[in-house]
Amino acid sequence: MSQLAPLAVAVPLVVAAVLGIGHAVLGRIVADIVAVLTAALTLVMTILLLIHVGPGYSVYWFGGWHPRAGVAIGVAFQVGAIGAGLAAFVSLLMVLALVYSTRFIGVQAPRYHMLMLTFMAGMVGFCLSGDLFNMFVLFELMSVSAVALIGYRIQQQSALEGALNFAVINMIGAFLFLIGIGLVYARTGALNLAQIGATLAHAGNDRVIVIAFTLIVSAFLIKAAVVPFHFWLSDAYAVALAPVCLLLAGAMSEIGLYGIARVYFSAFAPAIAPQGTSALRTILVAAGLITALGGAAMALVEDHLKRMLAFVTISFVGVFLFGAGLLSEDGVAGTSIYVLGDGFAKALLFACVGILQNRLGAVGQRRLHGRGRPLCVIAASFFAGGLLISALPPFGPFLGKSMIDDAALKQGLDFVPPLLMIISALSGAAVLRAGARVFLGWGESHDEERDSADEETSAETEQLYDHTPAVMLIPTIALLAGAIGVGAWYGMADLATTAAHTFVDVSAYRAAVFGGARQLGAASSAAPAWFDYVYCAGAVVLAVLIAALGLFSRRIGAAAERLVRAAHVGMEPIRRLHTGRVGDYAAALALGVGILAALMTLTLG
Amino acid sequence: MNAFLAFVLTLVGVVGLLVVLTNDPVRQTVLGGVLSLLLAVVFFAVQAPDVALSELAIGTVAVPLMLLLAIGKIREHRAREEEMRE
Amino acid sequence: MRRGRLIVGGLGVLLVVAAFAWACTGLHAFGHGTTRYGEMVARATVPQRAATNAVAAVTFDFRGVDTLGEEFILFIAVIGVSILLRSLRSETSEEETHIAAAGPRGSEFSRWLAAGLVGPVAVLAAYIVAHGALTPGGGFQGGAILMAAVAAIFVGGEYVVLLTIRTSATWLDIADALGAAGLVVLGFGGLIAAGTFFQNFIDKRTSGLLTGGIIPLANIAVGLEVAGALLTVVAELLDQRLLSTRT
Amino acid sequence: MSVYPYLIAVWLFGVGLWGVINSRNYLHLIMCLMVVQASTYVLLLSIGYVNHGTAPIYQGISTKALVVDPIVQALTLTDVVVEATVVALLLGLVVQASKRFGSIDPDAIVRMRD
Repeated sequence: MSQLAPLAVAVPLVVAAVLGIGHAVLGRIVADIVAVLTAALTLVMTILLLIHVGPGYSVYWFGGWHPRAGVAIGVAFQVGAIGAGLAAFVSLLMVLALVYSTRFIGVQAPRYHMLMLTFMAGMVGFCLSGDLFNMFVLFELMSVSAVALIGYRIQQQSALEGALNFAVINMIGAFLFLIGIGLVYARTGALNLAQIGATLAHAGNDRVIVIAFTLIVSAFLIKAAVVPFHFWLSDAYAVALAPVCLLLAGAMSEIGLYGIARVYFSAFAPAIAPQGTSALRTILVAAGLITALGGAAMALVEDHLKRMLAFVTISFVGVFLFGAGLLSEDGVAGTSIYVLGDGFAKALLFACVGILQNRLGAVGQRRLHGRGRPLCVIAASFFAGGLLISALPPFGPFLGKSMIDDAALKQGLDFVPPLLMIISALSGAAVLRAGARVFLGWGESHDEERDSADEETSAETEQLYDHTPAVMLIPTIALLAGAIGVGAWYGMADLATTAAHTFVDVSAYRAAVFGGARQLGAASSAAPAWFDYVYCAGAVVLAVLIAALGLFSRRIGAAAERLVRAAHVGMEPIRRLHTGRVGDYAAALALGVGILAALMTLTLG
Repeated sequence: MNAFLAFVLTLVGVVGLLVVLTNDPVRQTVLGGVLSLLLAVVFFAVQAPDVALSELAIGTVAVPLMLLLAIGKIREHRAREEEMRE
Repeated sequence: MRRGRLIVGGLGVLLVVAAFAWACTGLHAFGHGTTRYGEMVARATVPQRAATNAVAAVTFDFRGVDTLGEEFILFIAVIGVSILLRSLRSETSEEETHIAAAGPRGSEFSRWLAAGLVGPVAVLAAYIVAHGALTPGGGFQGGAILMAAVAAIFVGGEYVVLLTIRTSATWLDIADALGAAGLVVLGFGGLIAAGTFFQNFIDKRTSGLLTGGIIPLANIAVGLEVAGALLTVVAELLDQRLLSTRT
Repeated sequence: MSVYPYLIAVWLFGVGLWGVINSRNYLHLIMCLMVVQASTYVLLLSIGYVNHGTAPIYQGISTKALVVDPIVQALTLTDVVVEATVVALLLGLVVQASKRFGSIDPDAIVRMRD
């Protein structure tokens, strides 16, 4: 069973290489079938791995290099339930994305499939790896595949720009990561997370460790697209193919956050906790809330559907950073449930937009105004997605959100549940309003605002379908089922709490790696309380109200109109910051890392 | 640390700055090659012959070659565009 | 706009550099970089792997999976370059006429010089790859040097290039993919023969070049991969028109 | 002087990052990224250096000899190859951009936004 961990990474890689050897003779159909089957096999392996891991850890030493005299000399995959679960989620999204893309015209077989498979291998491996440098390598594998996938539509200037921005910013992130690794290695002489933790438990904290931690966290924040490292994201998501967006939005950002939690709880916690915990928590929570609020507000003023969803994604990254940044067991548990439920919902929305693009040849809300009326199933899925991301009880995102609310209340952050309610209401409103415009033709069609006449709105397939292919519809429905299903079963919450219990327990982790196994019990979580229902239902109602305000401000009255206009004017300076120029983004990145370093040094050093 | 290593490291710092300050792509590529060469010397000096060899092969041959080819391509595109305009 | 960027960026760079420098002053003094991990690995190289190059042992044995991942980074980056530099169908005809107009280029002398250099450099590359487990060098270095040799022909005479790359581009891709596949297959070999992925499953104590078990084989795979990958990139950049004939 | 090599790494990182921010040409930007990457090589190798140590290659030296750290060298080796991939990918994007849109200035881009 334990062989599953390396195989989940090696099998997609070997298939990608074999597709490369046969690229001259392989047809599109063969590549499609092979890629879907490989992703499905990876899914099966990761699920089996998840079951095998249970509440503990499964450690796999590559090359048979077990630790000697307490020193890890090889590379290990150290698989916990959260890592395996995230890996399984990634593989599931990949299966759906590959099925979804079988009818895409302009997909170059088998190169596209090779890129998708290595992208998956990188993400899955990153979730499983327990070695800092190995994480770096897989992180790079993920980035490099993503660059090519984002720049895929080379005939569009925006695609090349999006890919360049993504590449440059993420490469800087990779260098920060590497410098962090160098500093950690200089201080601890270790690359294995558990060993770093063990060494730091004796050596304690110092400035080298604080800066190293800052740099590594910055690299992950860049990948996760937390403000002010988020600029690349909207450019990249706006141009990537819909099936690629499914993965980017559903999983890649979350993987960055997983990286932060993983390195903190497995390696750095012994040095930082307990004196530094509250300071670090404050930093992460604040960054999370700013990101969540900013992303949601930007989503409301975006016309371009994919860009709007990109900002919704940023908003939720902020919420997840908040949840994980509570640095507590229930925060991690809630976040992992929320990531699943919300990941399905966001992927669902991107799948709907991809179908719209292929049917109607546009992604601007105003250009699509009312043209989506005939697409009943897509409309229903899109509205369901909008309600789900505003945390409609009792489905997937609701469960996660209520767990995060509870975790925040436990830490005395009383202002958080109402704030999160407003944030999810804003995101939900953006989606619902877009849906009402596109599918129902509500609101003004072409007002004095700019026409979204950009090239990004052209169809991905160069020709339009007059009906939705089943291979696109089925994954969409599956994503909807997933988003609903995650919350429908409360056993999920207990599983996540058990997994999180292990995840945050650094000594259990060390014991699993270096022997001296400890018994890990199951943990359970409290069912959502009445006020969770109130907050989440409130978010849904608020979302509908804000959407209506946006749609019918003219009919409601002058006051409403003025309010909407003021909101747009108020957001304009922030919108202007998203210039699409890589130099601006790099400047924001530098300042972000600098401020983070200053804060960490002052509070943790 | 001996004086030689300190000297070469200083040169690396200076050439690194020059690479950033140079605007002409061809001259910059050449300076990039010089930087790699100096880095290779540093790597030999800190007893890393494997890395030094890699840096020599990749930093002074492969990467400049790619860059020069790309510069050529880009100039070709620019020339063709100007042709079209006339 | 630009001034704002320079102020923000300048401040940011100053802060980051200050933090980084501050961390560096807390590091051990230069020249005292001994770690138990490094020492154990260095000590284990000769007795356990019969190899003399500890760096090669780390790269291909102790931490072989890192190299596997990194080979795939190279592999997929080249696939990415091919994707990004592809010509679209509508452009093909225009490109073809452009090729015809280009004709042969490069002087006779440079072509002969390049061709003459290839043989010795290729032998040197093969030597470096083969001795990777013993002396400095190995797959990365040898592959890159081999690439340099072949690239010399490419650049030496563009005429030759047009003839050779048309037929060899596919083979370059395949060499690249074979190298990448070779390394995973070695990993699977360890799994099947010794029970752990990437376990060194070949007898290490054979004398001569075969010392070190899988290390020489991994070096060959990496050499193939690096040479194939870099040459593909050079070929793509040299003449992206060629792509249209392959898709 | 005992931290001089580390400070060179810091310097390279700083000037390279500044160059990326200040760049008016994608080719220039790629070279600046390479300067940033050079910083990582210098840092990693300096960390593993041991005074009077030899290269970790046991040919003609005793297996008990003092050697420098092979781990950081292996990491740097990986890093050097990553450099080639980064350059290749970015050049692919830049060449395609210049072919289609005739500009390689990140700031000259006239962005058509909704």
